[in-house]
Amino acid sequence: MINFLILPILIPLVTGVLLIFAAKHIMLQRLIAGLSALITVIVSVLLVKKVNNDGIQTLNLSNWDAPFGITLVSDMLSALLVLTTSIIALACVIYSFRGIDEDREKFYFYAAVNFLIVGVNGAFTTGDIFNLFVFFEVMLMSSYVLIVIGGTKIQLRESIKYLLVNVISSALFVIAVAYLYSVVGTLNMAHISVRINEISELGQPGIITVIAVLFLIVFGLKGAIFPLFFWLPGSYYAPPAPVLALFGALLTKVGVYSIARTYTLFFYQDGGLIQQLLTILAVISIILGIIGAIAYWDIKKIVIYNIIVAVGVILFGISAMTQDSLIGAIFYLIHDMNVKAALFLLVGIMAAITGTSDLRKISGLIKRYPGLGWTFFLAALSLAGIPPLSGFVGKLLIIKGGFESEHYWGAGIVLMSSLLVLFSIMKIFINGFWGTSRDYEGADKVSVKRMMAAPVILVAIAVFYGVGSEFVYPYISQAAETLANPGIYIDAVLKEY
Amino acid sequence: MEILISVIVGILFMSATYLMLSKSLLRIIIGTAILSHGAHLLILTMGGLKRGAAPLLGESASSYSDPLPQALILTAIVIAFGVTAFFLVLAYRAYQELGTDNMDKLRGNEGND
Amino acid sequence: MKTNDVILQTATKVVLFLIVLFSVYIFFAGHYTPGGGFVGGLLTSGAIILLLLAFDMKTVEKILPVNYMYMIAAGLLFAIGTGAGALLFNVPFLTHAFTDVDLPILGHLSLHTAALFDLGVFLVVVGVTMIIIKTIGEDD
Amino acid sequence: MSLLHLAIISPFLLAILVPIAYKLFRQIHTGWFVLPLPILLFSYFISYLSITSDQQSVTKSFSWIPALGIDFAAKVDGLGLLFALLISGIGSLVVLYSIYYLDKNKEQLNTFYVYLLLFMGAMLGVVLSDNLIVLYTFWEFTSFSSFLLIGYWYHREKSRYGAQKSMIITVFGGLSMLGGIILLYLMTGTFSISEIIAGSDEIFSHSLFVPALLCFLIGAFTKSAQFPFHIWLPDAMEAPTPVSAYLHSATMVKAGIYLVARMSPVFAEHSLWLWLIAGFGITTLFWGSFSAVKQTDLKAILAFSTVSQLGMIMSLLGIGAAALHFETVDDSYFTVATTAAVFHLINHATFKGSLFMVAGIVDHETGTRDIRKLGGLMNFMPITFTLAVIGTFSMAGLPPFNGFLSKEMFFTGMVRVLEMDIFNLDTWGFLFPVLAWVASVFTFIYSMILVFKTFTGKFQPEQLEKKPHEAPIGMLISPIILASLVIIIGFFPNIIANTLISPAQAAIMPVEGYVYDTHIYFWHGFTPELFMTLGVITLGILLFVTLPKWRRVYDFLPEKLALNRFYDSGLSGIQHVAHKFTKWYMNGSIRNYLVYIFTFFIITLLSVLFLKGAFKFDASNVSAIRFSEIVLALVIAIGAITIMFVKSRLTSIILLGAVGYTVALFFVLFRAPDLALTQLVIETISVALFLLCFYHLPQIKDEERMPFKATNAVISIGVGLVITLIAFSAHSNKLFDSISQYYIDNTYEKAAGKNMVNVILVDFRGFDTMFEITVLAIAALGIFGMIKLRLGGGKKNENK
Repeated sequence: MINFLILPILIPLVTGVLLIFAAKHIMLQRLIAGLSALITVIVSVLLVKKVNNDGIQTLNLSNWDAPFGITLVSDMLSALLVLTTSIIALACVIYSFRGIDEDREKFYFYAAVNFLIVGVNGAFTTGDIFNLFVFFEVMLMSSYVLIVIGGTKIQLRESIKYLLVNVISSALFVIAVAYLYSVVGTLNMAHISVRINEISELGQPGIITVIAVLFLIVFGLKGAIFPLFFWLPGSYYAPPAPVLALFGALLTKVGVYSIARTYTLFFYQDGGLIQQLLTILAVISIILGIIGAIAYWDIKKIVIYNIIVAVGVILFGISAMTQDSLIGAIFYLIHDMNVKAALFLLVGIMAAITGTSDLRKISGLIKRYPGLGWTFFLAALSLAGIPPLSGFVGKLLIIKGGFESEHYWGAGIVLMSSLLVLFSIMKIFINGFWGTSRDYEGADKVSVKRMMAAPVILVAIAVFYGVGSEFVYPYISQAAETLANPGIYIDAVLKEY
Repeated sequence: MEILISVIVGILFMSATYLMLSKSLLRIIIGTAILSHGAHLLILTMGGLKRGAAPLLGESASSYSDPLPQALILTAIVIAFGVTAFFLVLAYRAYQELGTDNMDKLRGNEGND
Repeated sequence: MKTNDVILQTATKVVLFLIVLFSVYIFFAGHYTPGGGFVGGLLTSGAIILLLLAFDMKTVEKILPVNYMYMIAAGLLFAIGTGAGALLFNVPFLTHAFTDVDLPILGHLSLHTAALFDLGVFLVVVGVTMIIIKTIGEDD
Repeated sequence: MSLLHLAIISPFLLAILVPIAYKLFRQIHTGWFVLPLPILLFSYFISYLSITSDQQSVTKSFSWIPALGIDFAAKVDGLGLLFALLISGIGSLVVLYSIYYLDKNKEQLNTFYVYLLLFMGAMLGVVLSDNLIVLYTFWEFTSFSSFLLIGYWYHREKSRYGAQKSMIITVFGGLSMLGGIILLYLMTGTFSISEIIAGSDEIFSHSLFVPALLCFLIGAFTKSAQFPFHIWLPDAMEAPTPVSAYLHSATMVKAGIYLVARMSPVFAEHSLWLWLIAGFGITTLFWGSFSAVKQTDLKAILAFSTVSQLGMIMSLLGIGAAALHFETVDDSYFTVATTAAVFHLINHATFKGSLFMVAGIVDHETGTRDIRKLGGLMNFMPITFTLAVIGTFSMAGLPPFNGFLSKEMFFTGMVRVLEMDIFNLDTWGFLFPVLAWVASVFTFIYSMILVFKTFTGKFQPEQLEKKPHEAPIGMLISPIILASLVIIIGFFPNIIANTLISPAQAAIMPVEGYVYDTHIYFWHGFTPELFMTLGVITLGILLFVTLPKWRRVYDFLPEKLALNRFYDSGLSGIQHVAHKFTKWYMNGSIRNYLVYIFTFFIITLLSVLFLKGAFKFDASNVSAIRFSEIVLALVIAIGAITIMFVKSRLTSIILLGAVGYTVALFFVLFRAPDLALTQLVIETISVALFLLCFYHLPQIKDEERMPFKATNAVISIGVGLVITLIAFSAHSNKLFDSISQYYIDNTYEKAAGKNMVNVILVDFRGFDTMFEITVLAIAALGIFGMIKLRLGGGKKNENK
């Protein structure tokens, strides 16, 4: 079936529409949302297998040959990210059955989640730069809905900021596409690469570099790199836990993915300037992220700032541009999506039990909730990249790549960032789970066991992902190979070109 | 012509930026609207202006103006409309709930200490 | 926004009729001349808004008992369905088909699945515009 | 997967079963389920002695992540086996001891034994891995299992503090070691220790060699609590005493020693290696023993004693490494230091293990560990007293105990430093024997304090929580076994000389074809070492007796060790500064954020534009301007500029509409009828929406101060300028024809339409359109939800 790769976009899309019809029936909504998320996961697994067996999958929509129509491209990177997204979506949907209030469920919560997944999967899959913009908008509009739904004061206030920043970044995206179109006259990403390659024999023209930087700003705003990340901590603080998990795990990563894609496909012949810029920004992001992470006594904030650290680490891997560092970056990207989702859900449970996210008001949780405590402990170690859990191999390869490309300082900072990440996250464990146990009002109403299902699945994946790196490695290295050799991607898209 | 429009686009962006930096929510939203106007004009300019007839077949023209940017703009306009509408309602609700439209008073410091 | 201006109401009905007619024309002409689902949809909703201005919300709801949220969903389903039809024939998603037919009375007609797709667009645009106007209107 | 692998992971497997056993058999102390494992492991490892005694090794490999060169290669050689025996042997004794020490009704035994088993498995993994990544994995495991053990009584503030501290410092070292591992990999292309050692000659002059060396040393020093990283160890005493006995006599802290020994063949050729190790070791030795004297808590004395003893072993390894540096392994001149290191490692495990257990017994039976409250316990606990005497005398280096023998050899090693001529050691080398001697005096003193302040002197029952009595026999078995070892080794050191020590030495300093033969003599004649020992004893006794008189020396030092204070204030300071800093720039003001973002936008784009010479202005390719267009341009420009200064909301909205309609007119002029139509309708609806939503909003107030306005103006002009300049350049750089010709050619033929724009929208790029209406639909959902759902409880603000 040639349309197979569109299914991870199409299934959530149809589900989202159906959920509009089912808005008033919560149980029906849960059933549809859960089932469809499960099916999407299965389909994504099959897609990864298909890409593994048959090579890069492409689909020329409306049957117009590339580069004239819109082409969807599932290479291994995209397929893996789609799979990860689908898994996280499933986890968040399951969590939401207990973790979100019924009022929100009635007001199209699940529909918005599904549309968000449409946008994210679409952004990972599309091979057309303007279509990427459209999927960004799908994703963003859904995120606007998710961040504001419920209409509490903090949500409304932070939504304004979130919206404003993203409206600006969207406008910049449009003009970046406009500039690019002016110079190369095409929108298909493989075709853009071919054309830039044609004119870059004597070095990449300056205007391409300028456009590259503009794209970096656009995607950097989404991916929350320094100095474009200011909006993130506040905005992510506002929505409820499952939404936060989706945002923290997926949204910034779409920005990171886009940087990885465009910088390896179009802008790789620049002779170092952009790479250097990227490296510097990545390292500063790590540092500022860490400073933020250790600064706060709020469990949500701590994890939120860790998003910025992770983005920096991944980008550092991408900017080092060695084979190892690219493999490491992809390893780490997928790891981080998974483990961030788990952490946000766990932090959500903590907040649900205690009614606060202020760490100074929480203590001794492990006595009553040992399962929660140990799941958190494992997730925390994963986040810090402690072997054999999931973060390790990625970090190892990124650092190795960093040393190889002689970015000693940067690689050293990535290395030592683990320590402070660990410190920041273990602060939650030491103070929140250890210590004298307290009684919390309303803690009995929280069905912790049922809420635990989703994070436990994610943490189990993290463990497998780390211990079973050998199984994962061939896929990841295949994904990195496409990044390292744009020719593979181009040949797959423009077969007869 | 392209040069003139480029300058106009620059002015639109300037105005939009200025408005978005102000404190009043209304001005900010107006700024975003102007921003999208600027972006749309820019796409058209980048496609090249006036190189032939309108992209409608049957007018027996020898050349047509570039239809692709026009299609992109149409998509962008509609999306911008959706976003602007959303933003407006958000502002309206925020004003209802928070009692101010001054961004300076909408800083917030949850979990910030 | 209640008003009893008979002249306005009568005029509205006439204008409404014209606008709807025009928007339907625009919608169908889209493939050949300027227009299409967007503009058609926007014009139609413009007409309904005009109706709203002339009469009150309740009257309009009586004339057009539509759940606009469902309308949006239906529009989306239309658009997706047009595309997904291709899945049955194992051709790329959204592949359109068209054929020319000569019908006894209507004469030469071009049947185009793109028109169905555009109908989806039309429905969504009307639905969305109406939802926005209505929810804000009701909140006042 | 071999039996050896199974042995290494067996503690982990058992750890899974422990909670089950705990649940099922609450009446039986969980320790009994655990005890058989270390005993079994010990006997299993004993069987390897026959191989290692011949100074051979066995390697069993098991693929883990072969793609990255990470194999779980388990290697048993003299060094690894020595440690494995210590881990399983002392492990058995500790488990036995803990069964009597920890009350099954009061303690969370399931977690305790899970942690302990995790730790045991991790340690076995560290010492038996031949792959550096696997070693690192287990290394971090030891850090975290000891973190959990130290924090076992997690409701205590001090336990949490100690756990966090040990975690931070040891993980820091672990990460540093990881850096070293990666550097080594870059030089050699392998993670296998054996292969790295085999190829170590070639990397000696590599520029990454020294950084790798330093990274490894930081790893080893933090783990082995070397100065100045030793500060975590005393706080780690918050763990239950069996844990301390285990972690700080034979295992955790010795991992650093192990690492240094293991990596010696790689790095020892470089003089920096031996100099740093010996230097830090001797400093630690001195500082630890000096600090131990002023402690009043039994376990604190033991903690500092451990620090000091580790320093001693470390410094010996450093000096022993000189044999590799000078390639004089075969003449035993410097290798005696290595022999002493290995020997003392074993001895330390025996006497320190028993002393920790003794301290535990005292604590358990009297309720305190404060030597100011203790005294005269000899009569109540004679067996414990005897054990304490054996342990402390051995530690003080008194004959006939094993500590005496290794201390003598230690002095020998130190004296021989004088012969080295690297790093000015010919001049400053005398410091080594001097410091060693002084430190030994302090060691003697605190050893005496330990035993005599506790067991002799005045008995103060009113200070004690419990009425003291001899410990139950179960609790005494383990220390008795250890103390017996102290004596046996003291009398018959050569039992272990060629079974344990030589094989370990062969692993630390492998030389092709050379077989080590160690023989330990009780009597060396009247050597300088002997006189040093006599001096230690004489001065030691003198100082011990006069202790109250000179104790004030310590008052001149700050109450809390400066280093500790540095750690505490550093940690809180970092957090404080981080908080201040983050709060400063993350101040919630969206305007500030936008200023940062736009500034970055302007600066980077402008600089890249000019750095790369990308700016281009080419007016040849442009279309002509008509008068009507100039008018429209003026309208739009004036509209856009005026709107910046308008205060009335209505005027603003009208001006916005004017701009929008003018854009629509532009679309007409530029042959874009579809766009014009859409823009017109949308602009109308938008303006209506603006009016509808902002009917209630207040007038725009002009409350912005002048500097603000100036910044805003500069930034806005900058943004506009950048956009325009890039537009010029992009337009002047049209390098390819657009793909649009395809649409013009094929719209009718293949898509059966005439309006190209519409055909693109519904057909060529119909996919875009599909999701664009999806965006609209989502917006509608959101708007609907925003208006209808109000969880914030806010009511409509009617009066404003």
